[in-house]
Amino acid sequence: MGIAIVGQIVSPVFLQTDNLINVMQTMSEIALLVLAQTMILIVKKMDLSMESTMGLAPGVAAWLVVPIGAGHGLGLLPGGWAIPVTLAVGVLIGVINALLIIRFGLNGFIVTLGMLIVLRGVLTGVSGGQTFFQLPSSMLYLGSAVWFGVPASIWICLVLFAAAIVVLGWTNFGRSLYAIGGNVDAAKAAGIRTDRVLAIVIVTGSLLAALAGLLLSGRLASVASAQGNGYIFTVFAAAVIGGISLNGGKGTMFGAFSGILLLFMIQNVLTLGGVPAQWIGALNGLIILAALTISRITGGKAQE
Amino acid sequence: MGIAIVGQIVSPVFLQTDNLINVMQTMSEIALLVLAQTMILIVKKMDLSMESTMGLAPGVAAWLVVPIGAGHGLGLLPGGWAIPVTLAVGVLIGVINALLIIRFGLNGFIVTLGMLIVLRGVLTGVSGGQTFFQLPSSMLYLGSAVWFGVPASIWICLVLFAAAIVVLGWTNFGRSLYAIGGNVDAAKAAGIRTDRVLAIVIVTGSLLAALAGLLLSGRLASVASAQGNGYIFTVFAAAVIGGISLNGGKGTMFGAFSGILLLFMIQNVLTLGGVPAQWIGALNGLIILAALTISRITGGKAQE
Amino acid sequence: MALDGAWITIRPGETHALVGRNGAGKSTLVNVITGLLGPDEGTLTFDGKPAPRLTDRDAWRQRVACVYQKSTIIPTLTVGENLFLNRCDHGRGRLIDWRGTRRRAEDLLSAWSVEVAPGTLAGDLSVEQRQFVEIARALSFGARFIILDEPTAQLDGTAINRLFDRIRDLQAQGVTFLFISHHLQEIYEICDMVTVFRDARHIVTSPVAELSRTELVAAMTGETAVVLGGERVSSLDADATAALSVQDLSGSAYADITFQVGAGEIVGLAGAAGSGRTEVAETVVGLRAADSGKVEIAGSRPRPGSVPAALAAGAGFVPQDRHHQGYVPAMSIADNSTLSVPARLGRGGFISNRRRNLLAETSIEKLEIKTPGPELPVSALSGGNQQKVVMARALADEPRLLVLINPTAGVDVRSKEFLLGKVEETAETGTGVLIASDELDDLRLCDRVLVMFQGRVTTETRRGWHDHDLVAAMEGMTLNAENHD
Amino acid sequence: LLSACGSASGTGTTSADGPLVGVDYPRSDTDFWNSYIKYTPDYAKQLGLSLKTTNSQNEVAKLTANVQTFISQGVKGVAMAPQDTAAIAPTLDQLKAKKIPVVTVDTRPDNGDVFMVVRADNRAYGEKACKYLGSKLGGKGKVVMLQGGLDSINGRDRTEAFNECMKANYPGITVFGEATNWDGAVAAQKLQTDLTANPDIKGIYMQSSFALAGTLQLLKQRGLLVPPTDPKHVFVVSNDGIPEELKSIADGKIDATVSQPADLYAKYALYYLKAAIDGKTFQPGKTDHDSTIIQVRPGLLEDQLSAPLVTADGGTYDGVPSLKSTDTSLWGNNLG
Ligand SMILES: Nc1ncnc2c1ncn2[C@@H]1O[C@H](COP(=O)(O)OP(=O)(O)OP(=O)(O)O)[C@@H](O)[C@H]1O
Ligand SMILES: Nc1ncnc2c1ncn2[C@@H]1O[C@H](COP(=O)(O)OP(=O)(O)OP(=O)(O)O)[C@@H](O)[C@H]1O
Ligand SMILES: [Mg+2]
Ligand SMILES: [Mg+2]
Repeated sequence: MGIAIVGQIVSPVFLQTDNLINVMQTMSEIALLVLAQTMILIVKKMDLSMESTMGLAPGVAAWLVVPIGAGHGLGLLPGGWAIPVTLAVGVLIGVINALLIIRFGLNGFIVTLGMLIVLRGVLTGVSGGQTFFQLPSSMLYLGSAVWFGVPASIWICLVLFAAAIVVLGWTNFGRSLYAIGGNVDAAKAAGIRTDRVLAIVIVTGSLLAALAGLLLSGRLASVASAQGNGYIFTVFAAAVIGGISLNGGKGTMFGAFSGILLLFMIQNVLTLGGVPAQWIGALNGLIILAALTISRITGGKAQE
Repeated sequence: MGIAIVGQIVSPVFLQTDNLINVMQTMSEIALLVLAQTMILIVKKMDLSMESTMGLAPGVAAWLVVPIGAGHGLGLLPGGWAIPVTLAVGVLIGVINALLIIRFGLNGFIVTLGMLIVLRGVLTGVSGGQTFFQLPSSMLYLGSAVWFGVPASIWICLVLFAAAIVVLGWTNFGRSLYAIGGNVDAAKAAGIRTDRVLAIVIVTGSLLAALAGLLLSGRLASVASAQGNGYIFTVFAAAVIGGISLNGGKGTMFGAFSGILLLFMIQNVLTLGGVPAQWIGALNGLIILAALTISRITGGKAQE
Repeated sequence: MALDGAWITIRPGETHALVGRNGAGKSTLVNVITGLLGPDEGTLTFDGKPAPRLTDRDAWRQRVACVYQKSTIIPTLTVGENLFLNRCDHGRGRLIDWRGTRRRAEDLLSAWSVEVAPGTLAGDLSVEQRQFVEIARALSFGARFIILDEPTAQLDGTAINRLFDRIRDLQAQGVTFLFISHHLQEIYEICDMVTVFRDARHIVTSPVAELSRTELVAAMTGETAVVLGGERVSSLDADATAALSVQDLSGSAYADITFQVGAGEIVGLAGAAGSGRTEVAETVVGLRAADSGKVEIAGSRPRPGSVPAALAAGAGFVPQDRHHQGYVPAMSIADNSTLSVPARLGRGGFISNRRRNLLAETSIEKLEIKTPGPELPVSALSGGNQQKVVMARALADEPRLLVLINPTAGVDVRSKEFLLGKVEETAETGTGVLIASDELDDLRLCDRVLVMFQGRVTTETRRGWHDHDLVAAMEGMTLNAENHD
Repeated sequence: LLSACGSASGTGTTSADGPLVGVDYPRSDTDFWNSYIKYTPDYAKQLGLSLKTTNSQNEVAKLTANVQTFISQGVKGVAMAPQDTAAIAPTLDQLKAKKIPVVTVDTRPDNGDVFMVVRADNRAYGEKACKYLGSKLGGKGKVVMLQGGLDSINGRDRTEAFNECMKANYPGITVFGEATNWDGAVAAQKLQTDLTANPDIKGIYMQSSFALAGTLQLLKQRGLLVPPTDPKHVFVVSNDGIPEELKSIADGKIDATVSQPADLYAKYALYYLKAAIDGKTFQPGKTDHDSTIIQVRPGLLEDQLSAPLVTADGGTYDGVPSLKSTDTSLWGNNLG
């Protein structure tokens, strides 16, 4: 990849294992969002609320678990409950989204836009806008542990992507996502339980977002009330650069992973290259736009 | 409308002309974005970059016009150029979007997501992240003038909405927007110059966003480098609450206007009611979600 | 529900035709029989046993295979995967064995002599290939009862013959068919029994041989049929400017096309799928631009590749596929039928709703569109009526030249007769008509038929041709009445 | 809304042969921090330090990544301004393990050790604003406080201190607190609503200069932008001390501001880093630059730089001394 060469020219630090691990660790949480969003895009839905789920799920856990006095937690549950609560909140959000989208037939973009605002608001509400800290050690573990010399969050991210590649490419369930995204009526006629698959995908997506939130909270040892805000733009940019179609039925997990890796490497190179802070945003955006245009030109077909 | 009654109960101030004018004035800029987005949604496109256009267009004007020494302008042009430059930047952005979407056949969501990031970055770049003050009086006029006892921006907003209602409802051009959004191939076969109409709509949308930015800069007598950030969520929420379909071909300007008015009245009531700040976000979001669900139930058909 | 006390009995081994006008409930019945829809009332039995539960798709598919009217191909997946969707081979560890699946797909495709690689994206297939993939897939389940819902609507002559050969093979093996088509001659060709539906009710079931074509049409429409194809006196006005003059037109799908359509003349442009007839017609109305050559409509040369210019020059146009290019579903009949004539609705780009509705009401009356009023969205109409709206738009500006592509595709007999009758009426007013179609019924009323094969006009014939000669010409054989045995 | 990919950090290097230090800028979208960014390289040169800089765009996740980059680049000390004071602890632990000294600027980490905290007392900002408004209004009337974001510790300190001081010293004054998320448009909207509901509002406290222009514009629209001698005058106190505020004070448009020492932040962040690298230590007590070092908790010293109140006349208000807006010691009057 060209980026490696450019990176090496910009700074010899770029290709050091240390730096690459740094890039991977920084991107691991958002990569999980990309994974989740990719699944959801393949079935021709979208979930904008993910970025809020990523903040709210660990936020609620912290709120219930962090003892009174230390910040503004309620201290209602022992520390060991933090992870189950985080994941349960993720599932709950997914179930609400799935209900509104599948059962009530509401447009996914609209539902999850509404949810994005609500969930963000709820986190501000329970946290009073403040950051939760003194999290229980169970919440910190995954985000901060190091396994075989590499941060646990990198392992988790890689294992989940590998699993997703296998599931999407080599199982009936995975293929059914593509079928649903390509033509939902045809999928139904082929005996795929489309509603059930859609629900599983949406709920799993929220669950992954909650997990991503857990990792981030663990890494930062806190839950900020703005955790995750603005991530959704990056998630979509990565997915699209990775070749995922917004019209469903197309794209691979490997592509999605490459997309997010590319984005974070570019940011890393810009940082190492000492680009003035105020121009980094514009450069980053230009690179995204260029990547899109190039993938259009090489991809050939007009996107609709 | 129920909101009027609720508002009156919460605070007797709510229905005072003064307060209603306030609401209208604060919403006037974002209402122009809603107008523009509605047109674009009717032709089945979307423009996420609007929120950045709203900041960048007056930002570039201020950058070129504000004299050196007073802040960080370049002072290259006399003050009278500010408005033409603002509008020209808006048109330019629209032309770029239109080229990428129509000529190169790129997906509108993706293009404008990329542009959103680029334009935001460019504004941070030219402004160095700082706020432009000491704007020339021409830039201040529209946002701060009062005509017949009512702020000019309200008049502008109302006149533009009235014009849009007439154009969409009673002209051939307006009808062609619905035809294109409903079935672009059929529109083409019926002799509508679809590409031209699409380009006009996209460029006009950006122009309106630039105008909205001008009004906001005039009202606040400054251009913050974050001007417009996050507005796109509100714009979409308003359009959707107002009954605009994301699938094109459906919706009225009157509905769009009602949508944004409703959102701002709710915010006004929440402020007047002294709702604790940390819960305003959640409440606002819940109301949006409820409005969406209700419009779905009363609207009948499943949205896709 | 779209069915009302409907019933049908199909005996093992027979080929049963189901006919009825658009919206009669045929496809709905198919959905019920294949387990996609549950009946509100009534029962369904296979071999005397009650139907499986709706959720048990596999059980359904062992009993009945179906080619649905709407495509059930998934364009983003490969052909191979489409064939074995949700039933791929599993290899080790319950993972899909792609190589095995691919081999089976190859076998299946070659058995059907569909010449596509299993790795091709289904979205890249031609209409015919796609249709055959659907049929091959439906039959590959090994069910002894097969439903074909309008399988021939999108196929040309050769393809239909291949399909029928295959059906006859299976008939010989005792497979039962339920066959739906608007082409009545096909019913007589391969079916034993026929059932007629009208307004969601069962009307009659009878052996095909005992029901004449006229009786069949009468049963479908509930009224005595008008006989179509009676002698027509040509309304060609040789003195007036030709409605259309095409000279040396060459483009990507055709070359050296030269012909004229006189005022009041009806000219057919026949040809199999891929012969270039559709492309020529689309070039005439400006949907495409030719590489070279010229098109003159009623004496003026519109800018190539511009629909508005062609319309302004006096063209009216019914596009190939009404769902795709014909109408805007969410818009009203009034808007759809006046979409291409804004100038007649008011001045300065404004539209007067009164004038629009007046114009639309005239069309509704003239074309007998069944609707409560002009404000109804077109999506709420049945297929035949939707096609009439498209026709109304083509006629709205009193065109000098009417270009029709497959004007009666998927339209029931009655509407077909009606629409073609309107075409004749229009020609009598001095309008030149160009009909690009492979449907013999459409071509029968033409004064002349030009046959295209592989992008060139190979044959020209006057009225009075024999069906088989024209079909042969469309398949590339020269039409020569003298030498025919 | 900051887009995670739309923002990152930049590394600049100032060439010098002195020890290499890393400075992470918290954000580049406020005038105050932009001034800080401008001062930093100058003082690095003065102190003979080589400099690597990054920008974390107000996002703590980015800050931790930037610190990793610093470590890879082998810096000998790190200065940062974590806007989220809780989330930085793991990063501090890591730096401590690598024996890299840290100076935090503007904010004090909730836990974890740093060599020195360089900050002004945000509670004092709120108090000074309160005293000024209290004395000007004569202890009665209505005041709007345009707060920053709920999630900012500095904002919270200012809010709490202002509220407590009002309650304790001027019980006759009613305070309407409005959260604005540091957004000028939101601030204008809320202020407008409050002014409509309570036309007799006599004072405004803005917790940052972000709301300055919009507030003035609004007052002008309502005919309230009049000299202090006019009974309709609304007293406006701002915060930050950017040039625009000083100019507005001189023009009589606003009445006061609290000047945050952007220059001193840059100067002393680097000063303490150099000291740490040189092995110096500090004790609580008065310093040589008109400030006090206090011990917040064991292992955490804080140098509380002075942040003067700035007024048109430089008078003293309820015991709070002030500087004239034209005073050349103010950083806002010294910008290139
Ligand atoms: N999902 C549906 N809900 C309600 N009504 C429907 C639905 N689908 C079809 N219909 C109605 O059922 C009727 C029968 O439709 P169906 O598709 O079975 O007709 P058909 O006989 O197959 O017509 P064609 O010959 O055009 O295929 C139509 O008039 C239509 O209005
Ligand atoms: N989901 C649906 N809900 C309600 N009505 C439907 C639905 N789908 C189709 N219809 C109705 O079906 C009718 C047309 O659909 P249908 O597919 O049966 O047409 P058709 O006559 O079969 O046309 P074609 O010959 O082109 O297939 C219209 O009256 C339409 O309102
Ligand atoms: Mg049908
Ligand atoms: Mg049918």
